[in-house]
Amino acid sequence: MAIAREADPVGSLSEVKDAGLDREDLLGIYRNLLITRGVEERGHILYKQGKIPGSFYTGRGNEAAAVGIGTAMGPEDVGAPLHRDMGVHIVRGMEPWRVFANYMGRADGPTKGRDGNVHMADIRLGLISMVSHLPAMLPVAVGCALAFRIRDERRVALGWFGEGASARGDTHEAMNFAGTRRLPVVFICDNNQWAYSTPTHLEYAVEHIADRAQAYGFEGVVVDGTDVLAVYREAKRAIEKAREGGGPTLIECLTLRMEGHAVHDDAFYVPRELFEEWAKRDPIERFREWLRDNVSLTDGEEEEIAADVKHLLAEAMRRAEESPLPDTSTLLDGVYADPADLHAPHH
Amino acid sequence: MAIAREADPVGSLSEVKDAGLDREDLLGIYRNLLITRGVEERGHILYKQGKIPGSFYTGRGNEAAAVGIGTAMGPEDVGAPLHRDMGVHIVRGMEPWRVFANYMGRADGPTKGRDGNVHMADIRLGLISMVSHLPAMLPVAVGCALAFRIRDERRVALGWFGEGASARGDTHEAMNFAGTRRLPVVFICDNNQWAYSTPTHLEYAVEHIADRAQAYGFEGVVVDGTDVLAVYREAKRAIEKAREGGGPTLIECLTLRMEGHAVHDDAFYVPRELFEEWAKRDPIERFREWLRDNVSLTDGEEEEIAADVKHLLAEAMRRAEESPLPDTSTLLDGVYADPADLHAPHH
Amino acid sequence: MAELTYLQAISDGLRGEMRRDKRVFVIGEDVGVYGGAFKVTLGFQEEFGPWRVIDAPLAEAAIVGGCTGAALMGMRPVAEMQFSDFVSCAWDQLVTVAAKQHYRAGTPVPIVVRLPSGGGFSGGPFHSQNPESSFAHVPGLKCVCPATPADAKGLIASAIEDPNPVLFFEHKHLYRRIKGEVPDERYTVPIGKARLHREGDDVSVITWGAMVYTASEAADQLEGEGISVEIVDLRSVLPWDKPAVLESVRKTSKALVLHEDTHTGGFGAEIAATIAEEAFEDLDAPVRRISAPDAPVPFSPPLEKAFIPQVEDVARGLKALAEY
Amino acid sequence: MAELTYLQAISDGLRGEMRRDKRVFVIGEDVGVYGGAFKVTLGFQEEFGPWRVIDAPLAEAAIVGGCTGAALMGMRPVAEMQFSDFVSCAWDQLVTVAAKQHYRAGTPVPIVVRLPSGGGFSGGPFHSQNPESSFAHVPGLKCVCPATPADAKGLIASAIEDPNPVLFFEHKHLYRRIKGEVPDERYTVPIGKARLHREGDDVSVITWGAMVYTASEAADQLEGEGISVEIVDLRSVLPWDKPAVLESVRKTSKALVLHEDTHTGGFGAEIAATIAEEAFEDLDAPVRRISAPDAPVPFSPPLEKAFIPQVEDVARGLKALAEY
Ligand SMILES: Cc1ncc(C[n+]2csc(CCOP(=O)(O)OP(=O)(O)O)c2C)c(N)n1
Ligand SMILES: Cc1ncc(C[n+]2csc(CCOP(=O)(O)OP(=O)(O)O)c2C)c(N)n1
Ligand SMILES: [Mg+2]
Ligand SMILES: [Mg+2]
Repeated sequence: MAIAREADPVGSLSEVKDAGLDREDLLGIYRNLLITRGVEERGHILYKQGKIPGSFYTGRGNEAAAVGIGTAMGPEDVGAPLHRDMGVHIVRGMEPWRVFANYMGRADGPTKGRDGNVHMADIRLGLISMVSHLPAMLPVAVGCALAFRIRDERRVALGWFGEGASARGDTHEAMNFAGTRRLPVVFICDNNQWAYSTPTHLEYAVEHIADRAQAYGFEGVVVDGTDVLAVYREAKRAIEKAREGGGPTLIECLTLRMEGHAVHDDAFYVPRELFEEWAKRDPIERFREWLRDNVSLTDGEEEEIAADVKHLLAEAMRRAEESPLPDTSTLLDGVYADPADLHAPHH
Repeated sequence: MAIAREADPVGSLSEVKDAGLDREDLLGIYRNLLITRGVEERGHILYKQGKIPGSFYTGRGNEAAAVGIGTAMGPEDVGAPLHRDMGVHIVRGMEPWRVFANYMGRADGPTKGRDGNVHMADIRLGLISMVSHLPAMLPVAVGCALAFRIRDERRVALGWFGEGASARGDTHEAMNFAGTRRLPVVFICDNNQWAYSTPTHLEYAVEHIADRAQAYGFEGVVVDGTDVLAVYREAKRAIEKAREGGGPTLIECLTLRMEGHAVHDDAFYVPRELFEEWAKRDPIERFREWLRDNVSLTDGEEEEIAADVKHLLAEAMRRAEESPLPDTSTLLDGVYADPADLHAPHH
Repeated sequence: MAELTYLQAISDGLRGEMRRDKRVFVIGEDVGVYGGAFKVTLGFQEEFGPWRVIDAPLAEAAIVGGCTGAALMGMRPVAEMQFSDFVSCAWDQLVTVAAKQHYRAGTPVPIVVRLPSGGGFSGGPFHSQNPESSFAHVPGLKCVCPATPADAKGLIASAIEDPNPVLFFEHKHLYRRIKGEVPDERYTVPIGKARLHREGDDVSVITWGAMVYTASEAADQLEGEGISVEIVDLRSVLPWDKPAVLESVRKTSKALVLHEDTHTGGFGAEIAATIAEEAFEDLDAPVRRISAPDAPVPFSPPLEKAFIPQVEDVARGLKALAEY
Repeated sequence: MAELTYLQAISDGLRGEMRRDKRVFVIGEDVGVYGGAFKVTLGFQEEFGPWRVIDAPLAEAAIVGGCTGAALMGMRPVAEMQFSDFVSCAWDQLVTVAAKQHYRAGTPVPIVVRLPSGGGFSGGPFHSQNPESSFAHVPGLKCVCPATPADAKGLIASAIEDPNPVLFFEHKHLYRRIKGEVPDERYTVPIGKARLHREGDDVSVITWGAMVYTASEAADQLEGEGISVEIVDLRSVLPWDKPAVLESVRKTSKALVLHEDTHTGGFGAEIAATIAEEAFEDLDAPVRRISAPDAPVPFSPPLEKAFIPQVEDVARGLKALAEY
């Protein structure tokens, strides 16, 4: 028995306008989708070139979910996105060259080479760096919301988790605490149907993860994660509800992880037909068509955006490769914070 | 919105017979209720006499829930009861003198003085000793069920938790894992409305804890924990369902913790009227009346059982006090198990 | 100056910080209406309201993770574990998130976790532990273990001020047993600086927490026998005051490291290994360790007494060292 | 005898135990269809079916707690953590339940938790740790850290046979890099007995896991300079083979304790403190420790290299000791 509300797709332009987006915003979203995918595609190339040490993860298939939610966040809101959520960093203003620098372990990446992959964020952009341990950032996101509630600020915190990580205790403790205190937090489940090689029925036995929201006293919503506008609309609703004191919402974005868990994984355990089926619903292609049908995106505009993104990313790769590897003299810097660090630029 | 089924009270004798209890069984239940309360009342006296070191907890108000469930367990079933569940130990055959010996830290208690209170159990009776950390025994109970499932045995595991402990991650991980694998386990929530001084609305934001069962793909039931026969019937149903491969059930037994969290706590934070109201529903008195009304319990029988229990407990206290304190030469025995310990008498 | 119990000193110190700095709030199980299992926050909720004295659900990971998030948003959270033993349920949040966040992301996590710890009153295996050794191995954390009321008050202020996650171990056995003069005004005691509890010439004892008093009694006994014992109260184990320890040992040339936690891999090993390495040429005897044996903390009084280091054990150890 | 990689040896050993004893089952994230993140259980599910090779939910407490329950019911569970780092999420189940159950209740908990650990390939702060020191402080647990394929196979059998909770640390950097002769038949290697990896006269190195090879290379270098190094591979840190260590140190009179984990409160401290105490009169130099500095494990290659002890670091340390 499903309990969560299943969100409708976004249809007309007028609906979008109601949600607060004008044509320029829509093109901005499109651009961010392209940057998001572009960053990860180029990361993949860098990886194959041996320029990225360690492992490498992408969020292919999840770009619309990430960008849609990032776009719905207010400037003062904060969030802790995960390894499939590059789009959130991009929307919030993380410059792609810094992402590449982080991938490559360079001194100018946000972690200065201390951590890799998307285990990074810039707090000045309102984002908190994820740890690997899933979903340890959910209680942290709830704690941000608690701070807002204590100070009576009209800010909202967002916490992400995968459907696999939904099985862990931190998910429960975070949602339960947020529910009892009706804290201004929105939980986003990136449900991409696989947790590494593990299918959903071995991670949970309910129809939708979002059905669990009722167990915590708030609303759950299931949304098609390839529909950037539907994701945006639902996130906006949930965020504004939280801002107004309406408490948490759990939004489940349904997608398919379009690649292996990480580059080394060929995802042999995912039926090929599933990939083919979801490839037809590619979130970027889908939105491009929507833009053509609904706001008359022109060939010229399309090309211009594509060229612009291409240039941005080429520049970014160049700049990142110019960044040096960290000097070993920095090895022990910042294991402990100094009092002065408390006054570092912050969100 | 409540989702769990709310169980009806047990009415007539015929209903009870359907559930598999004859008159003798019913008197046995009554006797076990008296022993359960008697053990804890006498424990309280021993504590006041300074004979019990440390702290001291009782399950006053929860006797029917504990005895009802213990009675529904099959001989080969196992469980991990908690600090309010003395009745389960009693039903399964733990001799009261051993409980007193454990309270007093004597050498002949089940833990040989290593642990106190009800942090004890006898594995030969199918019970697993609880740890303090709540509800760390739930994953363990699920693991017992997993063993039964792997070996295709028709046995069921039971795991207890309080409504306060429902907020912890272990509750979630245990139920979720059990749900995905439809393991033969029954979860029992002793909902006594307070977690130390914390009221339910600060522990969870759903109407009933049992409502959460649906989030794990199984059934939840709320039952009046002062109605020993209703508890028994629901537990029996759930246990037999699990035995037949029907997967887990979550049973929530509603009671009121009729004393402080532990002896040092006067429970000033619980409204007096609540105590008065629930005192009227005292589980033992309630069952005594039921027995008089439905199976013609006579004054003579009542007196005989009471006298018998009184004698049993007096003997038990005497025997426990005869047990020596542990010899310090045993301090380090059994930190590690020897291979031979694997062959110790087991359930 | 007033004479306060160790517990009152913590309570006063914490209340003072909350009055002084609106960013400070406390959160934990039963800290509000009930005032905490040990009543350290008694009356706090009346004074500061339910959003600065927060009765949390029974969920240690949510409590500690919640503090981390609030700290990242500029608050100064102080969490209470009901007993230090239960911090095991928040191990991951402390070790994985709080401890490593500043190194990785440059974002300080100024949280304090208060941990009523230690045995001596038949608390049994789950209400008597001293988990500081486990955390003292985790870079990024600080671990504070005051022994006196004055240090307790000054260190709670320092812990709250500190830009890092600080675990504040308060020994339950000292709560109401130990009294001492405590300045009325606000002050801080630096984290990482030891206190010379007693001056002496023949043997140094390095210890912290309740064992400071055990060592003191043993030293009193030995004084009669003409053995002069110096006691260094570390006050914090991460960081620990290596210079002060080495200075004392170089003076006495003999060292006993004493702690209530179990032996193998206890933090005493770190101190003993360091002394043995860095004061090698100054030692006239091997560095001895006295600690609890490798077992859970037993409940029954005779077992617990045999488990926790006693005055006689320490006196015997000191004597053997003095005679070495 | 066949030449196997370290990984194959673990895999073969585990498969052999499963064939031999129906009570043995494996559980973990992606251990079934995928064969485990490192493919240790590749092909196991085909052979033993989905109820003896269990793909668990992403829930370490449920995995470890589940193993405890199954063990209490007579099974012999072997859990896999996907990376040893994630065992932090099962800390409470191991330390609170599994470790203390036999002492308190007399019920053995024969579980094995496999922990792919260690760094050296830019795994970053959460895929490179060596958590054995944290667990080696917990009475009731055993911690095994094989360095060779033959030991890996023999110790996995011993771990499964053992009536106690055993943490089996497998160093990822050895998985495919290290090969060695492994007997075809079943055998066990006793837990708690060290292995003399190399005989020598001038300095003893006490180490385990991947550092055995680092020490070996350093010893090779020093051989040319006329310094003879003895290497003791502990093979398990809880219990650890104190007699073997003391014997070696009494022979060489100089000791270097080496581990990949961070310094302060690392298990090297226990070993160094013990040597310094019990072999005091035999030492001709202070016991040195070489270990990672107190920081999270950094991701970027130059930082990681500076972090993990390298052959040159060890060679330098040995030389200084030899010349002391
Ligand atoms: C606590 C913990 N255990 C194990 C892992 C290893 N791990 C990394 S990603 C992953 C699968 C995560 O699945 P899901 O939550 O669905 O997120 P997805 O990767 O599919 O986006 C696992 C098991 C981890 N990161 N954290
Ligand atoms: C993990 C953990 N944290 C804190 C405690 C301390 N503690 C003991 S009982 C209790 C309240 C438990 O409430 P509930 O689960 O409702 O059980 P009840 O005692 O009411 O039966 C608390 C907080 C504990 N035992 N375990
Ligand atoms: Mg997934
Ligand atoms: Mg309760």
